[in-house]
Amino acid sequence: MSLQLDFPAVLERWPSFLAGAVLTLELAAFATVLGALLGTLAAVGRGTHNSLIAGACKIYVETIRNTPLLVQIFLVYFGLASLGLKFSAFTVAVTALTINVGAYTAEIMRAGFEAIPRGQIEAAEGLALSRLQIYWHIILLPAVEKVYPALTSQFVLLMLASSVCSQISAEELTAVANYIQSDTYRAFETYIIVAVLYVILSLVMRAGFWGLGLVLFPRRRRLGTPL
Amino acid sequence: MGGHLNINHLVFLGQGALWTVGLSVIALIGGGIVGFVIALARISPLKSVRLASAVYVQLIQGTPLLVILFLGYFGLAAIGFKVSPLTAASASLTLYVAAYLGEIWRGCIQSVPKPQWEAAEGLALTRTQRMIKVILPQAIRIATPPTVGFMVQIIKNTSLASVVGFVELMRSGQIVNNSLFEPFAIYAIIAVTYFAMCYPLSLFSQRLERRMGRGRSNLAPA
Amino acid sequence: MQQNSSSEPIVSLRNVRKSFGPLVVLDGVSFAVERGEVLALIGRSGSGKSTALRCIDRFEKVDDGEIVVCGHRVDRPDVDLRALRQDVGIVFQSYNLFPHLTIEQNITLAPCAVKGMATAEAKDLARKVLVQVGLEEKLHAYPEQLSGGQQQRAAIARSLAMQPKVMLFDEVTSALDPELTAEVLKVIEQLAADGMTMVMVTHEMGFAKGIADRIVFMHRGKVHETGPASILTSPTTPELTQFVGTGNLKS
Amino acid sequence: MQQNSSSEPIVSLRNVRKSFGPLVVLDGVSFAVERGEVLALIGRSGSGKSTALRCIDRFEKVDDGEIVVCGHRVDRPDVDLRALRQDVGIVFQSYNLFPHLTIEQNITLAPCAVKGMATAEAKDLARKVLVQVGLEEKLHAYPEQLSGGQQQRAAIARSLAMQPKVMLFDEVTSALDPELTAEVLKVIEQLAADGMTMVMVTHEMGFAKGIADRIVFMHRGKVHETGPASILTSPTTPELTQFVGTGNLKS
Amino acid sequence: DLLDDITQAKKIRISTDLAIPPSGMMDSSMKPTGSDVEVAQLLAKDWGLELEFIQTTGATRIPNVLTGKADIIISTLSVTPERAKVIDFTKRYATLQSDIGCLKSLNVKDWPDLKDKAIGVSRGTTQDTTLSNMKDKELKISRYDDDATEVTAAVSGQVDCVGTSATIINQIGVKNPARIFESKIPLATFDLAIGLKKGEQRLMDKLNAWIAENVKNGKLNAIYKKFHGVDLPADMRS
Ligand SMILES: Nc1ncnc2c1ncn2[C@@H]1O[C@H](COP(=O)(O)OP(=O)(O)OP(=O)(O)O)[C@@H](O)[C@H]1O
Ligand SMILES: Nc1ncnc2c1ncn2[C@@H]1O[C@H](COP(=O)(O)OP(=O)(O)OP(=O)(O)O)[C@@H](O)[C@H]1O
Ligand SMILES: [Mg+2]
Ligand SMILES: [Mg+2]
Repeated sequence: MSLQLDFPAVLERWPSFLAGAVLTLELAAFATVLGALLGTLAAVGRGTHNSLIAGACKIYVETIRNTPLLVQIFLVYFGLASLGLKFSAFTVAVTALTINVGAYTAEIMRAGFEAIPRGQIEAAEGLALSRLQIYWHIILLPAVEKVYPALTSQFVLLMLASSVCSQISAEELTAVANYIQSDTYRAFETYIIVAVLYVILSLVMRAGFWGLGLVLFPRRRRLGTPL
Repeated sequence: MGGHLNINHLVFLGQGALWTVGLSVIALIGGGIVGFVIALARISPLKSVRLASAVYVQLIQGTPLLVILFLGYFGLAAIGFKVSPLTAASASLTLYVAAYLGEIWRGCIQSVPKPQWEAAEGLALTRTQRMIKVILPQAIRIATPPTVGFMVQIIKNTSLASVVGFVELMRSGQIVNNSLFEPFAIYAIIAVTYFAMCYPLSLFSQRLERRMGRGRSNLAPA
Repeated sequence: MQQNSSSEPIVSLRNVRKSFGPLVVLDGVSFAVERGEVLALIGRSGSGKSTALRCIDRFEKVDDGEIVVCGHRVDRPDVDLRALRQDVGIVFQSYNLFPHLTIEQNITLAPCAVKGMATAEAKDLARKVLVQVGLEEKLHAYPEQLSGGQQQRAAIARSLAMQPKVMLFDEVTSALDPELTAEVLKVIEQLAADGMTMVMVTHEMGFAKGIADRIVFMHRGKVHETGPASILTSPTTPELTQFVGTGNLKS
Repeated sequence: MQQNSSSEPIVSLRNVRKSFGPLVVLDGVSFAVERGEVLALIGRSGSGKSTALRCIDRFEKVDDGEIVVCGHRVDRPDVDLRALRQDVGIVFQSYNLFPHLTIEQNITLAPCAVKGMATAEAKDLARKVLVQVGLEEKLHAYPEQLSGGQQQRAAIARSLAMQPKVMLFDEVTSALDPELTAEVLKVIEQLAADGMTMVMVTHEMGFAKGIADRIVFMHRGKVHETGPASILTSPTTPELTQFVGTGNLKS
Repeated sequence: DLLDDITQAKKIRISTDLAIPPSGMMDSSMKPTGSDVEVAQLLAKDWGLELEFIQTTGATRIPNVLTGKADIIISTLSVTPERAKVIDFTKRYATLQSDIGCLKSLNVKDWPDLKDKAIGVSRGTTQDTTLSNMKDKELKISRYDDDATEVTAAVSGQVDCVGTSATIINQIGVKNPARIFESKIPLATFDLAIGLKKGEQRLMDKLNAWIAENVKNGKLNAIYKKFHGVDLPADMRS
C-alpha cells in the first residue's frame, strides 16, 4: 500500500509523550490509592447491619458501575464549576477516577470478604477478637490476597480508562496523542507509539503490584505461589 | 446550531443505543467463546501454550481499546485487507473481551480448592470430565459477579467503536450535543440510558449469586 | 475468682432447644459442668453434640432454654460476647488455623490483640504451648505446610495460649495418632489439675473413659444417659449399651 | 484378572524416595501388598504415611525408586493415569465431596462418566453403597447438609461405587463414631472377603489389629517394622513399642 | 487512479466530522448540515455523483483517506506545512477567522492581559497549535477534546477565555446569558482546504478547478455566510 510510516517525524516529540505518560501514571497512582481506600470502606459499609449505611454504599456502587466514566467526569468537572467551585483539571480527574474505581474495588473486595470461610471467622470469634480485629487480621488481608489479581487488573484498567481525562483538559497520554496526531496528521505512527507506551505503563504497574504483593503476602513469597 | 431537544434527537439517540446493544452482544458472544479457550490455555499442561496465551493477555490488557479498534480497522486496511467497520469492530472487541474474560475465568477455575481437583482425579475422570463436571460448576458461581461486572464495562466501552465510524449511544450523544450545546441534559439522558442497560445485568448477577450460593463459601473470585 | 462458690457450675444448660428449620437438633438438653470437671459428650453422628457445644460458646443461638457460662447468660441477646469468649476456649473439628499467618502468628494474635500482651511475652508463650503439643519446630511454618495432625495440634496450642476458664473441644483428637493423643491427654490432665474446666465431644471411648469425670450420652437431640465414666462399662439404657458395645470393636 | 499369578503383588513399592524441598518425607520405603490383603500403615504424625499413600495413586511423583500398582509402573512418567485410577480407589482424610452435587450425583458421577454405566444402573449402585455406609436417607442431600461423619461415609461410598481393585484409605474413620466405624469395618471385611486389596493409613490400633493382615510401621520416612497384626502386641523395635504403648492409653 | 474510480462508481465518499458545528452537525431532524456538509453536497451535485458521508471523528479524518475508506476530506482542514507532508491539500475553499474571546466584563486589550488566564481551545486545532507556539507570551492553555466541551467549559465558568472561531465565541452567551463572551484579540485566519491522498494529481486538478469556479460564482461564499454569518475575506472573493 501507499501508506508510508514516518516514525521519526512523530518520535521527535518524545518530551510530550513522556510528559503525557508521566501524568497518566500520576493520575493512576493517586486514584489507585484513594480508590482502594474508598472501595474498601464501601465494601465494609455494604456488609454492615446498619441498613442506612449499607443502602447508601449500594446506591453509590450501583450508580457508578452502571454509568460511563466520561459522564461522571463531566458531571464532576462542570458540575463543580457551575456551583462556583473551580479546581484544577488534575484534582477533578483524580476525584472522578477515585469515585469510579472505588465502586469497582468495593465489589471486588466484597467478593473477597465473602470468600473467607465461615470457620475462620468463628475461630477468631472464639478467640475473643473484636469485630474490628477480625476485620483487620482475619478478613481484610486474606481477602485482599484472594482478590489481588482482580484488583491489579482493575487498577490497570483504571490507568487505561484515565484516557478520558483528556476531555477535561488533563494533558495525559491520550491527550498528547490527540494533539500530536491532529497537528501532524500522522495518526498511525502516533497511535502505535501510544499503544506501546500504554503496554509499558501497564507492565510497570503490574510489576509494581507484584512487588507490593511480595511485601504484603509473605506466605506467598515463602511458598512460592505465583501472585 | 442551537435549537432545542426534540423527538428527532431522541430517535437518533435511540438508534445509537441499539448499536450499543448490538456491539455489546457481539463482543460478549465472541469474547466469551475465545475467552473460554484462553482461560483453558492459561492453565494448559503445555508450557508453550501457557506462555503464548499469557503474552496475548498481557499485550491486549496493556493496550487501550481505542488503540486496538483503530489498529484493527485502519491497520488491516493499510496492509491490504478490506474489512467492514462491523467486522473490524467485532474482531477487535472479541480480542479485547477475550483477554479479560479469559483471565477472570482462569482465576475462578484455579480458586476451586485443590482437594476437589484431586478427588476428581482419584475417580479416574478425564481432564475434560473433571473440568466440566467438577471444576466448572464450582467456578461458575465465583465467576458470575466479575463476569457480569465486566459485561457492564463492555457495554460502556463499545462507545469507543465510534472511532471506526459507529454512531452508538455515546457518539450519538456527542453529535446531538455539538448541535445543541446542552451537555447537562444530553449527558443525563445518556447516563440514564446506560444505567437502564447495565443495571438489570447487575441485578441479574446478584440474583444468580444468591440462587447458586448454597453455602460454598471458601471460594475466591478472580 | 475463688469467690464463686464451688457449688455454682461453670457451664450449665437447662432445657435447651434448637432446630435447623424443621430438624430438631437439640430437644431439651440439660447438663452442668462444675469447676475443674472434665465432661465428655458422646453419641452417634448427628445426635447434636457439636451443636450443643457451639451453643455454649454462642455460635448458635438457642431457640429456648437457659445457658449460663462463667456467669454469662449465654441465652440472652445482650450477652457480652467478647467477655464470654475470653473465658471460653474452643477448638473445632476442622482446625481453622489462619492460613496467611505462621503458626507463631496464629498463636500470638489473640493474646496480643485481646489481652494486650507484649510481643516478646506472647512469643515465649507461643513456644511454650507449642512444646506442650509437640510442635516447637513448626513455629515459623505456615498451616498448609503441616500435615493434618500437626494442624490440629497447632489449633489446640492456639486455644491454650488464651488461658481460658473453660475449654471446649470438638473431636480434637480424631486426626491425632495415639502417641500425640497421649501427649494432648497429658496436657489436658495438667490443665484439669490446675482447675481447668473442659467439655469435649469425642468418639474415642477409651479417651472418654480415661479423662472424663462425667459422661453425657446424647441420642436424637436429648441427653439419654449421664453419669460418671463408669457408665461406659455398665450402661443402663439399651441405646448406650449398643453404642459402647459396638465401640468396643475399636479398642 | 485371575491370570496374574497370585505371587505377583498388586501394590509394590521398592526403595521409594520423596522430598518436599529440603524435607525428606520418604526415605527409601519398600513394601508390597498381595491380592486380597489388607495392609495397615501406621506411624506417628508426620512420618510420611499420607505421602506414601498419595504416591501409590500418583498424586505425588516420587523422586526415586519403583512403584508398581496392578501392573502399572507408577514411577514412570508415561504411566496411564486414568487406567491406574480406575484400578485404584482413594478416600482422603478430608472427604472432598463435590459441594455442587447431591450425594447421589457425587456417587454416580464416576461410574457414568468413566465406565459408561447407564444412569438407572448407577442410581441403583448409589443406593446400594449408601446402604453399606448407613446413609441411604441422605441420597438427595447436598454435602454441606451433612455432619462431618456423614460426609466421610458418603465419600467412602463414592469410592466403593467405582469397584476398584485396590482401595486406599487415609484415616477414613477418624471422623466416625464407634458405631459407624463398626459398620464401615463390616463393609471393608466384606470387600476383603470378595478379594479386595486394601491399604489404609490409620491411627486406630484396635482397628488395625482387627482388620489388617499386615502392618507397616513407618518412622521418619522409613519402614521401621513390618509383620502380621501380632507385631502390635509384641513389637520388636523400641519405637513401635513406644508407639503402641502410648496407643494403649486409648483403648 | 482515484478520479477514474470515483467516476466509475458514480459515487463520492467524503470524510466529514459531523460533530464540529457550524461546519458539520445535525439539524433538528437529525440530518447532516453545516458549511462543510453543503460544500460536499454542492460538489456531488455539480459532478453528478451520489454522495456518501463517511462518519469520522477528529482522530480518524486522515486515516480514512489514507487507507482508501474515503475519497476526500471536507472537514475544516486548516492548511499547515506540517500536515502537507502527509496529505495533499487543494486550494482553499474557505477561511476560518479565529479570535481570542473573553468574558465581556473582563478587561483584556492585548496579549499581556492574558497572562495567567486559562484559555480554552479544542485540542490539536490550528488555534491550539498557534497559541502553543507563542511560547514567549506565557499563556495558560486548557485543551478540550472538541468544541462542545470547550464551550461548556466557558459556559460553566471553568475558563474565562477561549481561542476559537468568532461564531462559537458568540454562541457562549446564547447558552448562558450571565456569561456573555466577545472577541477581544484577533488570532489568525486559516485557510480551509479539501484533503486527499498524496499523488492524485488529476483529482486534485479537477477539485481546484471546481473550487475556483464556485468561488467566482459566489456559491461557496453564500454557504459560508449562511453558517458563519460573515462573508469570505475580500482577497478570496476578488
Ligand atoms: N447449619 C446447619 N443447617 C442444617 N442442619 C444442620 C446444620 N448443622 C448441623 N445440622 C444437622 O444437625 C444434626 C446434628 O449435627 P451435629 O453436627 O450437631 O452432629 P454431631 O453429633 O456433632 O455429629 P458428628 O459426630 O458427625 O460430628 C445433623 O443431622 C446435621 O445434618
Ligand atoms: N505439599 C507439601 N509440601 C511441603 N511439606 C509437606 C507437604 N505435604 C506434606 N509435607 C510434610 O511432610 C511430612 C509428612 O507428611 P504426611 O502428611 O505424609 O504425614 P502423615 O504421616 O500422614 O501425618 P498425619 O498422621 O498427621 O496425617 C510432614 O512433616 C509434612 O509437614
Ligand atoms: Mg460433630
Ligand atoms: Mg496424614
